[in-house]
Amino acid sequence: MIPLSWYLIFAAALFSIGLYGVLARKNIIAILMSIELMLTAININFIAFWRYSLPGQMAGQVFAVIVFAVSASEVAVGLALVISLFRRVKLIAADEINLLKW
Amino acid sequence: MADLINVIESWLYNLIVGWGASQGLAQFILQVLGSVLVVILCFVIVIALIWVERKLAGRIQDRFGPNRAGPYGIFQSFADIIKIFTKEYVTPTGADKGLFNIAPVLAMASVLAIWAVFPFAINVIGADISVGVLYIVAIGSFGILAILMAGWSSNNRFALLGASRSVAMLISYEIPMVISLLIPVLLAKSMNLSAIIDAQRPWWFLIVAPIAALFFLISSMAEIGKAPFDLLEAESELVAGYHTEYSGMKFGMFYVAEFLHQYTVGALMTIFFLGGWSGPLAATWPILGVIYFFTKTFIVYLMISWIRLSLPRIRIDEMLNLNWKFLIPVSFLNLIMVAVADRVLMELDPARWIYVGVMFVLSMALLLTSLFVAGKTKPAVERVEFPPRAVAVSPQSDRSKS
Amino acid sequence: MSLGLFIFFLMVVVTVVAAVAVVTSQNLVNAAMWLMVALFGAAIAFVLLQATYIAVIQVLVYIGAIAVLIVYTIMLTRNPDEKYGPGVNKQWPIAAALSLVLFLGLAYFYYTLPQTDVLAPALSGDLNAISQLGALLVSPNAYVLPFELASILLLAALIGSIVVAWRK
Amino acid sequence: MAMDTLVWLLPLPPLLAFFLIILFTYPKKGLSHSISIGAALLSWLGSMVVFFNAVRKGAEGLGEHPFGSAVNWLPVGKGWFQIGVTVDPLTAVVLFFVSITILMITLYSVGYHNFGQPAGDHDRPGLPPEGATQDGHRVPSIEPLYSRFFGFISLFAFGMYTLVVSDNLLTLFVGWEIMGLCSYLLIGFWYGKLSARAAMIKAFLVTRIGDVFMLLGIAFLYSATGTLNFREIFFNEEVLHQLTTTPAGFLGLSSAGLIGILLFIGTVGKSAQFPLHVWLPDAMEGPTPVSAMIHAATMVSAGVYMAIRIFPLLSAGAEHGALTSPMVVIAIIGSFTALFAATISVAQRDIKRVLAYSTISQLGYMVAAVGIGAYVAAAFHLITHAFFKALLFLGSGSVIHGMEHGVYHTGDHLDAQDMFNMGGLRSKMPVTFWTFLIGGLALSGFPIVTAGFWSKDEIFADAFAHGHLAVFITLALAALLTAFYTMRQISLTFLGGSRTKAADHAHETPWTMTLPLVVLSVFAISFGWLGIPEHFPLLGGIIPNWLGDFIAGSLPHSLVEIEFNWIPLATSLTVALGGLTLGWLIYRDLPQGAEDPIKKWLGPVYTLLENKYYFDEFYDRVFVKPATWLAETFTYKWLDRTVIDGFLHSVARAAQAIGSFLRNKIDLPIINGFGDAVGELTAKAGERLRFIQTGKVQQYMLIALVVAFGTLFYFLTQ
Repeated sequence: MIPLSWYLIFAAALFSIGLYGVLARKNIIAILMSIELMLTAININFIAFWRYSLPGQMAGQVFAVIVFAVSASEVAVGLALVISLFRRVKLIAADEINLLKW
Repeated sequence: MADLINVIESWLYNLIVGWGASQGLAQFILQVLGSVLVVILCFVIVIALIWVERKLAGRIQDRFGPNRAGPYGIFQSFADIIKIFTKEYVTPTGADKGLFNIAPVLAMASVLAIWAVFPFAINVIGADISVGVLYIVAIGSFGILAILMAGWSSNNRFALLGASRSVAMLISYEIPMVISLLIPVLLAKSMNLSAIIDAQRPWWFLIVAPIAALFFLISSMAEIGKAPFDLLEAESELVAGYHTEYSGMKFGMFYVAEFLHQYTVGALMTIFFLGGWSGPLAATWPILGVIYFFTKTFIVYLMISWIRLSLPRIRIDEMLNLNWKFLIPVSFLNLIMVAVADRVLMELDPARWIYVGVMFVLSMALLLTSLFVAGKTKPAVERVEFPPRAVAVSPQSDRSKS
Repeated sequence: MSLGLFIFFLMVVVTVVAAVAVVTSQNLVNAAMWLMVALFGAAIAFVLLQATYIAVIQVLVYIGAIAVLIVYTIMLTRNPDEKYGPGVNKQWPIAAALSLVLFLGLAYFYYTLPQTDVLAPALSGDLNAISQLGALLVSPNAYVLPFELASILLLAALIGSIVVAWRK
Repeated sequence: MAMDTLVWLLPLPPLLAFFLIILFTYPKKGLSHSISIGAALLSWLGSMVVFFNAVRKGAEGLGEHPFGSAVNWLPVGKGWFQIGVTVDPLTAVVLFFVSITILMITLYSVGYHNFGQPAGDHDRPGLPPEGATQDGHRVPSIEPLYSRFFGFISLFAFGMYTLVVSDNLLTLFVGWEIMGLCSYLLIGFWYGKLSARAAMIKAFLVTRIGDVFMLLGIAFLYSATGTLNFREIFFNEEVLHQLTTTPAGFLGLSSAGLIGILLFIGTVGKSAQFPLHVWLPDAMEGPTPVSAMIHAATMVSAGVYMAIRIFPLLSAGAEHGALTSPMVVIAIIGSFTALFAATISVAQRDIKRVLAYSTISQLGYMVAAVGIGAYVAAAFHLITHAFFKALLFLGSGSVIHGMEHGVYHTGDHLDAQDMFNMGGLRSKMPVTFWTFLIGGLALSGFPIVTAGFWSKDEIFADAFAHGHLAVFITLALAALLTAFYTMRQISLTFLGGSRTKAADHAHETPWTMTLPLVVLSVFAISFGWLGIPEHFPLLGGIIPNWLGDFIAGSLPHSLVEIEFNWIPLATSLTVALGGLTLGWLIYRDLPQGAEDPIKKWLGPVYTLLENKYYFDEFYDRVFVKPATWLAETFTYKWLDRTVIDGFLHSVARAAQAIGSFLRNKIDLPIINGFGDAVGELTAKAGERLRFIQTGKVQQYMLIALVVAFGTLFYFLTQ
């Protein structure tokens, strides 16, 4: 059947792609989406380790649930920030916002 | 003869294995077969429903309704189908093709997928998963997605407006719906649908938790976007809502999805509050269970259509106020109350009927109190009353004026 | 090649492709849609891992709430005269290289690590995941504290987002 | 068992009452006194339950296994220091009278502070109420600090209960100090009066002297034995033996002796024995219930109680008849105090001061009894005295109250406490009169009937039987004087015709004040009957000498039974009756504005007595003045101002010089220059490095990650 490492590698791939998005995308919303990808990769790791190491104990799933909460709140606040930012400066490109720059 | 469906299933299974297929493959085939059967069943139901709906609407609105095609116009739906199939597909310029084409499918699927977990009778269940309730809610959220896709992808601001409106409405009405769904889960101590149905014998949750049932009905009517909540297709304001640009079978899919969704809501009502397939002799004769299930569903369906055919559309702000200022708080209160009462009563462990009675009385008390309070509080937006305008002015009055 | 393996590979391919599309597609709404596909793939992965509850929650939270919110925000923050220019900034090659390095390193690491080359142990039949999870989440000698913290975090996020997005 | 926990609970209600009153119900006067009385009532009920259970258990059983339990309190070295409660027979009887006295006095205070009267016209907190005008004529006004008083009383009750039930010297000392504090607060309850302020400070300091020595004694005892628990020390032969054998290296005393004397000095302070007696008369500045409670019934008897408690220690190593050195000291001081205070109180005019000095002398009796080893007699007299002295004080308070009524009515300003302003109050305030008479007779040991007779008689008998003639004679003289001044007081106050108009208009006080009088008077008579010795002619054995056996049960070894003897009985009869008749003859009917008749007979001695042997002046010269001189002139003027300040000023000037040098020569040129250089350098560096701050989060993150991966790679490839 499927060994643990496959899931881990799959998660790593998702994580790296998300990382690339976070580092390279201009649009703040895109960055947020990439962050979602990374969080999901982390969840996959949690669940995979739960399933393969200690299926008797729910620790992995518990952590996954907490991660859900975190990502949900992160998205909520992030999007709210994006909206208010858009109201002020009418652009949501991460590197073009230079109100506080020299 | 008692357990018709399972008998057939086991027969088919043995047949396929006999043809030399591996057991897993046989299972797979049977599952595919079962799902296909369910889908077909749904379509058939919808075809019937459309006719019923139109007849009903006609009667309620003091018309005849379809009466040309066939006796009592029962072939009307087939005519419609033929028409829809033969229409031209129009894809607006500047539309996002992929999404535009995926959206109706998704809308359709999001409704059909719910049927996968329905227990039609005892041990006649598509997928008896342990998190059925959550599954239903999750799949339901695909519908929202489909609407959003449709509205955005068809490059049309009416569609977009309708979509954003409907998403706002659906997201906000999902909260009371889910909270009300939590109550059967809480009472049955399980998210498994068949467990929930077992927990409703002999007392339906409609009696144990009437508020939950009522709110679930209201919020799911909002979910299916029927009147009085049909703002996402308010013809007078935005042409036809999110599916303005759709034509042909794509539109048909949305249409069918809507009908089916209404029927699905009926089924959900049945499962969660009306005891599902349970009824006299249903345990021993599953076929009876199936009949009970569909009958109850159909009754609820009729009720919903009755409501939506009698009530006018309400303004969006009023609708959101109703949700955020009444349904959500009260449903939370109800959840807390039911949880506490259930725990306490479990401690006391009285006779079942006492339990049910106490629950019912408590819910009624809560409902009346909240209605009273809501009646006391004055609305946030002051509504302006226009004086009645004289449509026609009689000449006498004119003369007297001049 | 068994069914599970097939589904796994299908899921992996779909998910990775979708993820790549998320970070590369110029059109934000498409990106969001792809994001949903990717997240759905992750849900499938959870199902394969027999974490049904987590899978359903994944669908519910990400696709039902987060993705819809994102699309909604995209619609709200779309200014008409915006051209879909290059969606990436100047440092994207370095970023790509970095991510690739990370992925290769991790993959090599996992691949060579012997502990990760294990198969899933059989689940005990009486494992009632949801009730066990619920009990753990609220039992004082387990995870009640992080659970409550998460709830407080959610509340704070709710209020905070309302305050931030409030139209003065 | 239930008793043990109940004993723990005894002190709690008053404490709760204290906090409730001070924190919450302060503005509500009625509620406050209800809480206080309720607490007193609760404790009283508890004490009664304990007492009667103790009685049921019987002396021996209780002596062997007293009620109570102990808990670990603080860790000392290896073991724990335990604090706990215990109720042996002595405690039981003391509880009996303490609880009832406290209850009575709390109840009495309600009336004394004019509850229910209107607020004064211009009363100020901290001053006695001066009366209000109600529809025309003046009536007494309610105490401004009413609630405060009840709060303090409750706190005091807590201290007393703690002291009584505690099973070790430390908690006893704690209760002791709490009571000291309350006494301080309550003496100065009317802190507006200069005299009250002086009195409170005086009382506090004087008792403090005793307490310091007592603390020394406790410390010594602890270091010697490693425990402070009564039973562990006193019921433990080898500990006592070891204490008596090891010399203390001080005046050739044994440790037991030294400890005993040190602890006894605490008693001297608390029970106002001879050198430290000066505070008690001044303590009469406080409200009368306070005088009754603290300075007659409970607190001062705490000292004696402690002395009785540590009796095994005091008497340790005493052969038959012979007294140990501490006992000698105690006997001398006690008997001397008895006589000395009695003489003073003969010449007092203030009704309360008379009682104050008589208290001192009665306490002297008890102390002397302890000193001559009359354990039971001391306890017996302690109890009876508590009853009749509380009764007398409350009676005097009632009298003063009535007089104040009169003063308000007539409006002329005269001292409502001066006995020479009274007279003929018998008809005005009958209840007060009769109860006061009973108390007075009991105090002067009126034969057969009163309790005082029996207790005193027992002391005499003991003193005589053990052949301490000196003590015997002194006490007899004191008894004579006691009877005399008691009768003098009664006659001056109640008999004859009224000497002032105020006395005419005095009238009876409310029931809250008279009820305690009645109750106490009942005890003042009847309690003595519990202690009639067996061999007493006629009466002996009618009522078995229950009290004696019971109290004796709290000693490890039984006391020697003394056989009856006519001489002490005769003496006590003569002195009592003689004194009474003498007083009655002299003061029977004193005309208005008359001088004290004995003044011209005694002449200068009278002045000496009236001024209390000039003790206050003496202390003032010897201690206070030198102390002030030391502080004012020597320390402040010479040492502080001249020597130390001078030195400091010179140091300061030197420091100033050095400082200015440093600033001008080193700080400004070198250090500041360096600092500025650093600043400018930083600014320039900032100018150069500014461009790194692109403000692009993603860039920062990228760089951070690159570095992180680099390090990771480095360490992985190591």
